[in-house]
Amino acid sequence: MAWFKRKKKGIQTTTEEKKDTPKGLWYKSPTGKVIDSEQLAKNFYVSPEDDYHVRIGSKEYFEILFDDGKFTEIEKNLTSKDPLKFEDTKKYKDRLKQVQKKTDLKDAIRIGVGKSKGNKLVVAAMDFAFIGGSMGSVVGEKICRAVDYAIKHKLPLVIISKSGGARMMEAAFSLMQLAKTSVKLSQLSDAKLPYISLCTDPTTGGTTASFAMLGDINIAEPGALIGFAGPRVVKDTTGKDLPEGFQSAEFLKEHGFLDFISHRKELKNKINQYIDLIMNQPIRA
Amino acid sequence: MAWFKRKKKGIQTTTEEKKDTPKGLWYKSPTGKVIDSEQLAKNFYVSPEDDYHVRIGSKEYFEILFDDGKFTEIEKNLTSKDPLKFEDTKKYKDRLKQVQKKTDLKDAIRIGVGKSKGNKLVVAAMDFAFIGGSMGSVVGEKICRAVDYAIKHKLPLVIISKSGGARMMEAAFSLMQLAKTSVKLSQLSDAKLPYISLCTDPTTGGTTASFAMLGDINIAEPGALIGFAGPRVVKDTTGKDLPEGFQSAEFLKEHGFLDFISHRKELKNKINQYIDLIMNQPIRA
Amino acid sequence: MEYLEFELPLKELQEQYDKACKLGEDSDVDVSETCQQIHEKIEQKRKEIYGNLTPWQRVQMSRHPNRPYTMDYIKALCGDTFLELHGDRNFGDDKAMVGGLGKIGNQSYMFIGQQKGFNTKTRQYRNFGMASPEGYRKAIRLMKSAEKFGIPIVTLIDTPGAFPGLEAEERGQGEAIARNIYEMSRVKVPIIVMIIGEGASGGALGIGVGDRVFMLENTWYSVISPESCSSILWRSWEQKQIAADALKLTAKDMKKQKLIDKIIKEPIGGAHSDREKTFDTVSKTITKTYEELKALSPKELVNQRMEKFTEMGVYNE
Amino acid sequence: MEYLEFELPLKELQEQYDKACKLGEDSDVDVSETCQQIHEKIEQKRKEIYGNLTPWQRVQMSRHPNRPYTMDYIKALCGDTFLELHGDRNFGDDKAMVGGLGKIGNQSYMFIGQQKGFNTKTRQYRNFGMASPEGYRKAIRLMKSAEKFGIPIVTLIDTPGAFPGLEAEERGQGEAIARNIYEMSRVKVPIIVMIIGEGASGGALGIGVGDRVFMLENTWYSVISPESCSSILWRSWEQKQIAADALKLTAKDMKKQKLIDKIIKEPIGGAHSDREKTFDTVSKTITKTYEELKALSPKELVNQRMEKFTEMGVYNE
Ligand SMILES: [Zn+2]
Ligand SMILES: [Zn+2]
Repeated sequence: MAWFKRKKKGIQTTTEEKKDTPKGLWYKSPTGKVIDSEQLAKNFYVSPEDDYHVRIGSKEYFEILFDDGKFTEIEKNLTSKDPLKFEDTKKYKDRLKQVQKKTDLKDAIRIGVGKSKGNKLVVAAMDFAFIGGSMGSVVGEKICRAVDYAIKHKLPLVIISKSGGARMMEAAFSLMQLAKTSVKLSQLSDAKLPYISLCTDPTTGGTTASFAMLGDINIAEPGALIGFAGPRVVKDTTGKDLPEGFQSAEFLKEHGFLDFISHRKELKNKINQYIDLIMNQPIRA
Repeated sequence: MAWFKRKKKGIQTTTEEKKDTPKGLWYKSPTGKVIDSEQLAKNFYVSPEDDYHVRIGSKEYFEILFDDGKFTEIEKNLTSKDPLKFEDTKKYKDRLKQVQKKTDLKDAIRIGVGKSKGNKLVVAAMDFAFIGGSMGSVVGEKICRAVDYAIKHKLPLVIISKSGGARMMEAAFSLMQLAKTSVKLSQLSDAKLPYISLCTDPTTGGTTASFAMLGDINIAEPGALIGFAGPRVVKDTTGKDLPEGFQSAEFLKEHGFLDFISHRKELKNKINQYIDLIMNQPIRA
Repeated sequence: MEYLEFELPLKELQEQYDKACKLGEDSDVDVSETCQQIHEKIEQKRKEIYGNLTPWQRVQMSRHPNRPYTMDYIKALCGDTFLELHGDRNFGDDKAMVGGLGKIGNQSYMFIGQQKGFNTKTRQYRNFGMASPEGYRKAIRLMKSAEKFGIPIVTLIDTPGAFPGLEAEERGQGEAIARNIYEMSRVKVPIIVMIIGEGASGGALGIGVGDRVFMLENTWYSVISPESCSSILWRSWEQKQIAADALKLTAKDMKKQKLIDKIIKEPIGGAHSDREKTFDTVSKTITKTYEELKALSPKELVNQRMEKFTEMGVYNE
Repeated sequence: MEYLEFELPLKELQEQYDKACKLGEDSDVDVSETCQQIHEKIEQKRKEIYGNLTPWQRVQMSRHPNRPYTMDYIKALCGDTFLELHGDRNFGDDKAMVGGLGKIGNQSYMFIGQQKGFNTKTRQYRNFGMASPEGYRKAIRLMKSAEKFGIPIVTLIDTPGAFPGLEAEERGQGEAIARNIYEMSRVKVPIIVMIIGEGASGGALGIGVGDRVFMLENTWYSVISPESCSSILWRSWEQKQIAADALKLTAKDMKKQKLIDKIIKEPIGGAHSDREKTFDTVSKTITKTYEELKALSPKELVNQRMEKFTEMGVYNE
């Protein structure tokens, strides 16, 4: 349950520390072409040349899933405490402040409520930019509240996972969020409301051992890394090179853990199609 | 779902067509020693030399499981009809008559009700001697009635499988017994009464695809052959020699399908221990 | 169009017909009467052949290479509304067993069925419609998901049997089928079962426990294939026709034995000779059946299903 | 008896003591006073050492090679009544996760826990107490069986983590743990959880969702081991002691954070220094806890369990 870095054929980063994260997104395609954020945005943040799904954050997913990009963010003021006075190379308190400033995010998840194809939907989307999308108390609590909101308003829930795993600076608190979120999903299930888990690149560690694998359907974006133990750890354990495509979305589907893989431009369609089917309501065009 | 023959290191047969089957049981051990039925009976029909569990029938299992060998046989008059007027190398009608005469059995299963360690127990035990322990309408119906009896009298149920699979001469009727028996076991389960499935040599075909694998615990005798497709068929499909011990009880346990394997002399103890534990009653000595 | 052996007279007539037509086109000979005559002959021959199919011929029809397969039905019934769902959440995604959600009209159904391939490559990919334990586990996972949301289930059976391979045995082929049969008996939503091709043994029944079980006219359903039955009982594959007779495996026989509920008529020449008509009949049957079943409470539904299967069997007392 | 580094002063004293005793036996020198003095020194040293264990030392204690493991507890608690049950009915029987039914007094419990080995061979056989997906699936199968018959569940946690191997990932390690956590949250019988050694991460929590969670005094429970934490945050294994401090992973810390319910005292010198006493305490704790929990209706039980885990976490609003 740890963060990891992974070599990508392309690079994806913020060109500078602007507050407006997506503005800084760019992608260098295999042929060396640099595709900037505007071009990317028009193409659902997918490289038009090689279909590479650039890592994006909650802002972009909300834009993609909600009609005209309109939504209301709920529970937006929750922020992390430092219950353990944790300090590694930096104090956790300071780390939080810096990341908040850099990303203009409060923590690693945001909850949007808005219309998707005309019907209301709750979407909880993680931000990898915030300490590797690590799951601390705030992520857990916000998912709980997203579930409560969905139950109260009888709405389907989508959780978009993008996480390196646990927030180590919250130690056991972080661990217990696995139980906390699973308990709440069990309540959502009792309310017979559909829960769609979308695994994006990367979905590893604690998220995979809780909400990311507990969807009525689990779906993923092409090429996303999905696993419990990070590839480096597995490689060390195994003592051999990992097979090509190990822990990719395609691998997970082949091994029975994903209902389907959706291209990002089809995401809104597919999610709503599933909702219409499973809730037995007419399919929205 | 077919019968098959399997090479055994020992031979096990009836020396002649006596009505009293067990009398004719004998076993030739690997060193060539012939152990006769009386010796075998004293040793739970297990070869004292190599622990080989000789194939036995309902009569011997009742003797082993019921106190002082005392029990009441219920539903004993059910016999097979010939709804399809089936005829292969022989008419099914004639085959039935001949087997009945030879084995002094009415069909391939008998139901005993009696005390085991002082408490009442329902035991349905199959007889391989009756057309390979094949499952026709009578086997299905008798299992249903055993379940009904267990529910009515709030008793645990043990089914001892020993079968080559379907009774081909009853074709689809035979197939539907898989559904019929499973439906009834589902009712037993709703009544919260324990069901112990004991797989003995051999348990293959339809039994494995129904009641033999549906126990609250599935247990087996050492070395028993257990599988859905018979080894010959699997070998043909696979095109290679089967691994040593393939489809043995030990193999099944290793692959997660058996709770434990019990030596025949421990069978009565183990079954009753499980019953006492799962029904939360004091363990009987 | 491919022809089975007993269909060859039709092939011949068809060729005559085609030739006559061609002649008419290429010359100014008036062939209309000849064509008309041949056409009538064809019609008559079709009635003759398809009106008197032997059980073994039905078996052959059920395996006809042009026959529609599970996905053909689903796509025809649901069009773009179908959303395929994969995986058993456990071990793998079995290509021989497909499933997903789709609409007929405004009603959602969970469709599940064995899938065969239509050429060498896809036949291998689909493992010839022989499902492995993960296929049965995918099937029951989807059924339970449907149950949770009150969506009725339709299963489409077309299999020469469950896969009898080494890995399938290792992973518990028997257990997987047993578990499915057991769980299907208590699922609280309507289950409509359609035998659309081959219905072989436990591999078929593993998705076959339903409130209504239908067989298309040219399908078979039994405990074993005629070939295997022949090889076991007569120790030769040659007696498959006799075995097919003896097993009473046709839709008509199965209905007579009260082991299925109803036969679905196929167009003359079989399901593939007029696919649209076949799909339409199946679609209407599903809709009509669901209308009947949805009137029942979950408890009534399950009780009736249980009772139906409990009554199967014939014996002397 | 093996000694940890910080226990070495005890080893020295013990050796002195043994020598003195031997001297007394071998000659007619009266060593009783010397022995008495050394004995007192030992007692004092023990209090000194064990009364002030650092978090890292607790971690070491939790891994002490003489420490009792899951099966030691089960056998001590249940004696001959224990009946081990195997398999996930799916893929395999994981040796790193054991389970079965046993009695304490006249009450049956379903025991489940990770099992470590006590020598090279058994350590490998038990995969060092690192369970695979089939271990978690076995665990939840046994829990559901217990639930069906109203038998309370006791889990014993002692794992350096879930197995991070290739096959475990292939078969869905994450899914298996997630499913367990999810299902345990709604099981309708009491679940009593005991951390008896190491409680590492999701591998521990995968059998750790209970109505009462106890930690033995010299155990640890956190999201990561101090070593791995050190290697990730400080990019070196050297900071494990600092990491152990920072993670607040001791029983005392965990109690303070309200992430566990209670600490179970160990004998001075640790659980292994007086096994009988340890087993007795654990046995009484289980019995007493079950007496409390059985008063609750299944609904109250599940609601309280859910509420308890839902309240975990600290944040600003
Ligand atoms: Zn194997
Ligand atoms: Zn693989």
